[in-house]
Order: sequence, then C-alpha cells, then structure tokens
Amino acid sequence: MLENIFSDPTFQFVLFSAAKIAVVFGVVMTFVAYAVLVERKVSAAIQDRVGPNRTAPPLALKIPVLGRLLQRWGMFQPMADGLKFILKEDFTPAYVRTVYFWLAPAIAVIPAFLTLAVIPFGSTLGSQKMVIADLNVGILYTFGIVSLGVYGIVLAGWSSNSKYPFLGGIRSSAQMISYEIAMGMSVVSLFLIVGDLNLMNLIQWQADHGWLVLYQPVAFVIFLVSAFAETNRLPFDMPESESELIGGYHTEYSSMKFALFFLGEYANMIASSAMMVTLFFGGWSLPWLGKPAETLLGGLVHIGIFIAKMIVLMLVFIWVRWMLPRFRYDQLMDLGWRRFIPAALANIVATALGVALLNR
Amino acid sequence: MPQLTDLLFYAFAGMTLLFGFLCVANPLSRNPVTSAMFLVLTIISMAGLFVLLHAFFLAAVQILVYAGAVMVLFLFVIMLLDLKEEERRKLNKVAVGLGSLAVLGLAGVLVRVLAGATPLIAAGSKPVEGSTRELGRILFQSYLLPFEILSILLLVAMVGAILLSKKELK
Amino acid sequence: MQAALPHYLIVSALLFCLGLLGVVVRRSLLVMYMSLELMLNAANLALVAFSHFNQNLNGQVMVFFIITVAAAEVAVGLALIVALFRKRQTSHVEDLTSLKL
Amino acid sequence: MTKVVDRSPLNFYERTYLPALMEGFKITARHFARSVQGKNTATDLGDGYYPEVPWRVAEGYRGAPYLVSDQDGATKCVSCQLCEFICPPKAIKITPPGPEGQGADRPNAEKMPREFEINMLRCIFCGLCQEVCPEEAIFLQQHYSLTGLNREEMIYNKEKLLKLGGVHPGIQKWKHKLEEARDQESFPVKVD
Repeated sequence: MLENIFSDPTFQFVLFSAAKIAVVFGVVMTFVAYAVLVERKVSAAIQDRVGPNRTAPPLALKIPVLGRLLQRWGMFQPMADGLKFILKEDFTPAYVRTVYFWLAPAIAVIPAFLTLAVIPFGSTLGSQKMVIADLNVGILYTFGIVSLGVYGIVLAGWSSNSKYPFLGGIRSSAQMISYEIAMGMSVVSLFLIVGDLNLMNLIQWQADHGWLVLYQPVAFVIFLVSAFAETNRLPFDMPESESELIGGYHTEYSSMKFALFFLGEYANMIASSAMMVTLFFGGWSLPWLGKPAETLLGGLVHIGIFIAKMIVLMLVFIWVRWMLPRFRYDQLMDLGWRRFIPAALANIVATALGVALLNR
Repeated sequence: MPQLTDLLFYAFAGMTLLFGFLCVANPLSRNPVTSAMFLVLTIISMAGLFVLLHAFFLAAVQILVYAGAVMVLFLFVIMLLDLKEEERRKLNKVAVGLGSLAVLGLAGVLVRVLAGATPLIAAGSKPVEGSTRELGRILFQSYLLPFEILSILLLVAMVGAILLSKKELK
Repeated sequence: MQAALPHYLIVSALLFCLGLLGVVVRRSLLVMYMSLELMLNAANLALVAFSHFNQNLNGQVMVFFIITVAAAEVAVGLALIVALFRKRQTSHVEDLTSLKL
Repeated sequence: MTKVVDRSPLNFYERTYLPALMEGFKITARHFARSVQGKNTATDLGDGYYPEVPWRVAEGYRGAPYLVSDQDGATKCVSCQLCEFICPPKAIKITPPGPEGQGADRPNAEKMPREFEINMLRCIFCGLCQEVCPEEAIFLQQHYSLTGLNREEMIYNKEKLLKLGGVHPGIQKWKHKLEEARDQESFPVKVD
C-alpha cells in the first residue's frame, strides 16, 4: 500500500515540489538575513565606517579564535535584528483602516516569494528539474506576479491614514506600473531571439549559444534599471525617500509588520537578481559547462554557479545605492516613459528585423 | 474517485463566485476599496480556471492586465477621489429587493438553459493547448485586421484619457 | 462529477449575474464600473470554456481582444469618472441626474 | 568672494548619466578599497572605536546642562527661574524655597532652589539656559552619553546636577559683564 503511494507520479510530484519549495524558502530567508548584513558592511566600507562588529551571543565568544572573528564580521547580527523585530512593540495607530493595515505587509511579501517559483536555480539533481514550476509561460507568470506587488504598498499607504505614507504609496505605485512596461518590453526581444517562453529552455539556449547579455546589451541595461525601480532601491527609492517622506509607505509600521516590508524588499531584490541571472547571464550554465548535470555533484555545482552569479548581481544592487543620488520624481518618470519605453520598443523592432533577416 | 483537476475546478469556481459576491454585495463593508480587492481575488481565481482550461497564456495575461494594471488604476481613482459617501447612504430597500429578484430570475433561466450544453465536438480527442505560439499564429494570421484595429483603439483610448484628465481645455 | 462544458458555463453565468447584481444594487459609479468588469470577465470565462471544449483557439483570441478592449475602456471610463467628479464632487449615480453639467 | 556655479546645459554624453555613474563608481570604489585595507575614519583619528576609546569632544561642544558650584562648594543658582522660563522644550523645573525655605548656602545670595530638575529626555541642548543665567550657575558641559533604563532615571535632580557639574572656580560674573559691555558699542554707560 505504502509503496503504491510512493510510486504514484502525482504523489511524487507533490512531495518533490513541497521539498523544493521548503528548501528555496529556507535558502531565500537566510539570504535575506545575510543580504541585510552584507548591505550594512559594504555600505559601511564605502562610507569609511566599520559596520556591525559587536553582536555575539556570550556562548559564541567561548570558541577560541572563530568566535571573535565571526563577531568582527557581524555574523550574528541578523539573528539579533530578527529577534529585535519580534520583541518590539507591535503598535497599531488609532484611525488606521485596521484590516488593510494588517493585511498590507503580508501582501507586500507574498509576490516576492511567488516569483521565485519559476526560476530555474539549477539544471537537474538526480531526476528532478531544479525549478519549482516548469511553466510554458514562465516569464509572463513572473510579470503577472510582480505586478501584484503594487498592492501591498498602495494599501499600506492608504490604510495608514496619514499623509506621508499616502504620498509614498501613490508615488511608488505610479513608479512600479511605469517601469513594469519598460521591463516587460525589454524582455520581449530576448524571446524573439530564443523563440520560447520557458525559462529552462532559455537557459539551455544560452548554454549552447552564449549569454544573452552579449546579444541584447540594451535590453539588459533597461531591465537592470527597471529592476532598481521595481524593487524601490536607490537611486529610485522614491516611495521611501526618508529625507522627504520620513519613511514613505511604512512610516506608521512597527515591529514585525515593518520587518515584513523589509523582508519583501530584500526578497524582491533576490528575485530580480535571480531573474537577471536567468535571463541574461545563462542561469546555471558557464560557457564551458552547458550540459544539464548527470550526477548529483554536477547538479550541486550548477546550483552553486547560479547562486554565485546571483550574489554578484546583489552586490551590484548594494553598490549602486551609494553611486548615485536619488532622482527627482519627474526625472524618474521622464526616464521611464520617454527614454526607456521608446528604447525598448526600438530594441524590439531592431531585434525582430535581425531575427527575420538571419532566419531567411 | 474524483480527479484532481475536478477538485481544483470546484475549488476555483467556488472561490470565484464567493469573491465575486463579496465584491458586489459585501454585507460587511460598502467600501469601494474592499470591492476592488475582492475583484482582484476573483480575477486571480479565474486565472486558475483558465489554467484548468489549458489557456496558460490567457491566465498570465489575465493576472498581468486585470490584476496588475486595471485594478491598480481603480484603486488609484478610489484613493484620489476619497469616496466615503456611499458608505453613509441608505440603500433603497425596494430597489434592492426588486433588482435582486430580477437577477435571481435571470440566473435561474441561464442555469436552466446552460445545464444542457454540449460541445460541438465529442469529448475524448486531444484538447488544444493555449500556448503562446499557437495563439500568436492565429492572432497574426486569421485575426490580423482586428488586431490592427485594436491597436488603433488603444491609441484612441490613450489620447482620450489624456485629454479628459487635463485640467481645462482651452 | 467531471467538470465539463456546462459546469464552466454555469460558473460564467452566475458570475455574470453577480456583475449584474452589482450594477443594479450598488450606487457608486466606481463599484458599478467594477461590476461591469466582472461581467466582461464572465464572458471571458465562457469563451475560454467554449474554446477548450470545442478544440478551437478562436475563442481564446476573442478573450485576448476582450481583455484589451476592457483595458482601454477602463482607462477612458475612469478618466470620465474623474472628470465628472471634478465637476460635481460626487460619484453617486443618484446625484448625477441632469444631462447637462 | 562668491563662487559662481556653472550651470550650462548638459551635453548629450552627460545626459546619458554615464559620467555621473563613472564618477560615483570611482569615489565609492576608492573608499571601499581603503576600508578593505582596514583604514577608516576611526583609524584616521585615533586607534580605536567609541565604547573602548572615548570620543574626543570638540571644544565648544554643547553637551548636557549641569549646575555648577562656586569655589567654596556653595550653590551658585539663586532660583531666579529664568532658565525655566526660557527653556524651549520645558525641560527644566525649579521649585523655589518659598518664604520659610532654606536660604542660600553662600553669603552674597538670598536664596537657592529647593529642587532643580532637568528632564534629559526633553532637553535639546540648545544652551539658552546657560545664555540666560545671570549667576553663571548652569553650563552646558561636554557630556554626550546620557543613558538610563527608564524615564524616571533620566530626570536629573539638583543633587545629581550639582555633583555632575562640579566646581566652577571664581565668581567672575561682573568681570564678564564688563567685558561684554565693552564689546557692545551701543552700551549706554561709559566705562572708565
């Protein structure tokens, strides 16, 4: 009876999917925690500071050399941060629209994690494809989910019943909708070349023909900049812009609800880095390592390559934060609507012409 | 034993109808934002139904266009206009009663008629996949002219919306 | 029971009736507009169901068109509502009874 | 000498944001490389970081306001309550001695406050109390690290303020006033 269930393909599918979801979720949560640490450390280095180097549980300091070293690197800081968020007072101001006020942080986090479902983070491990859902319309799904990310922010801004969050929410939703268009259009040209919307096949194509960033540098630049705008990171952190709007849409939030927004932002960052690795940098493949893995070790190596590429892109995200000052809001809109959308359209036309001429 | 897809059908259909009902006639709240949020949920569960019907492309487009763009536009307008009025007004009981009765009648007739619907083609043959490739082929071959007309419609709509939302026409 | 064409059509019909109910019962222009969207979506569902069970993609192309038209319609309609609100400071249909602004 | 900032319109290359990006990258990379070698602002200034190596307070730094006593250890404050009135955040609270209260503990003053409280959570370190004090009894000193475990702990009373303030030797109030007067041309009374 039990063997029957285990050999049932539906059951196996559900089991392996659940396992993959759990692992991806766990890895991403760890990544979020340490991305915050890396961000703080890199920012500190760029600003001639030291960054977190003191937090450590008393027991860890008992370890002879390693304990002190980990403390210096701030490795225990994420735990302390998490604990702090949980222990802080969870305050709901009077006169907020309570239901939406409580719902908004959750809505902000969910899309970030849902996008990760279609991203192939490795080739194969044993007989399993290393992607949670191998969809035919993977990229469309991603954009659909990304477009839902606006709701969390809009609702947070509106339900706070306070002017700064409201301004932040309105700003950010306009910004995210605008840049979604440019982002979606920049990707179209990739699929004109590859001829498939499945992300697994896209990576395989890149493994055979070379990375798409070499074919489509314009699309990459547009996608990269739009990703900054979509994740509300500097230089486009208009919704939060702490010097003008106090904190934007999360001004009224505290404790775990605030932490969820924070989590959402970093999860978004991870998702868009992963997306860029998949779309432009060949996913799990390296120029001389293009075959789907046959052994377990090969599969793990592929996953490692993917994560390494992702980390590099996240460092770019963090670094750019200090390279440019914040854009003014009209400059941001101008850039999105009058530079990037025409550029993306021109890129599509040029690519279509190229593909048509070459395939004749 | 029922198939997994059938269970999913009932789940999604139930969700669609429930959220749809809560969107139009929520007994707890007459706030337009609540309506909008439930409409988003309706649309998302409908995308689930589309997936069950093998229309993957449309499911994605449904979420992308309706949930991602149209409903955000609605939310925008609701928040900008700051509508609180309807919540305060009393409903006209007679109108509501008669309206609901009419709608119930229509629903009865429709369900009665549609319950006997059969497809033109006998079941059993392989269902078509609503893949992007196939859809694109049909769209750009048999439906090329409507497609072009549609693009003009979009342009007209864009110009119209911009003109309407300008402050004052001089 | 296996979900066949009638099931989907009935869901679509009920959804359409819900949309109608919204238009009849609710008095806020915006909510009525949302109910219209619901009715359009019901039509979409029926078309996709037909397309699936008749093994013909034309229905899905139709849905594609409907979605596009709905998006255009929403943009113009909401612009109209905003313009109306600017003029009359209300979006309640019972206050909008005169033909001339 | 005014500096005129050149605001000529950007040329095409500048409008691509590329030069700004490059410049930003150069600066950040320089600082990053420096930090990776272990140099930063703290190492430039001294040989350690704040909690172990105390911060070097700059001269003229406005820290917490404390009461001072004169060379005999007597309270300088005469409970005139000017500081209480001028304090913008209303952090100071003075209880005067009242008719039957204890007089001043120094000969040339009539009275001193029965209680003098500064709520350090409200204090904004503006220095107006020091400015207004006719007796030079309250001074902003160089304490910058005020901590407490609860709100009550952060209300400093007279005893604590006097202890923290220390002795300010020599009553030089009138000398100072004279110097101030000399500096002001509009001073009506001719000195000398």
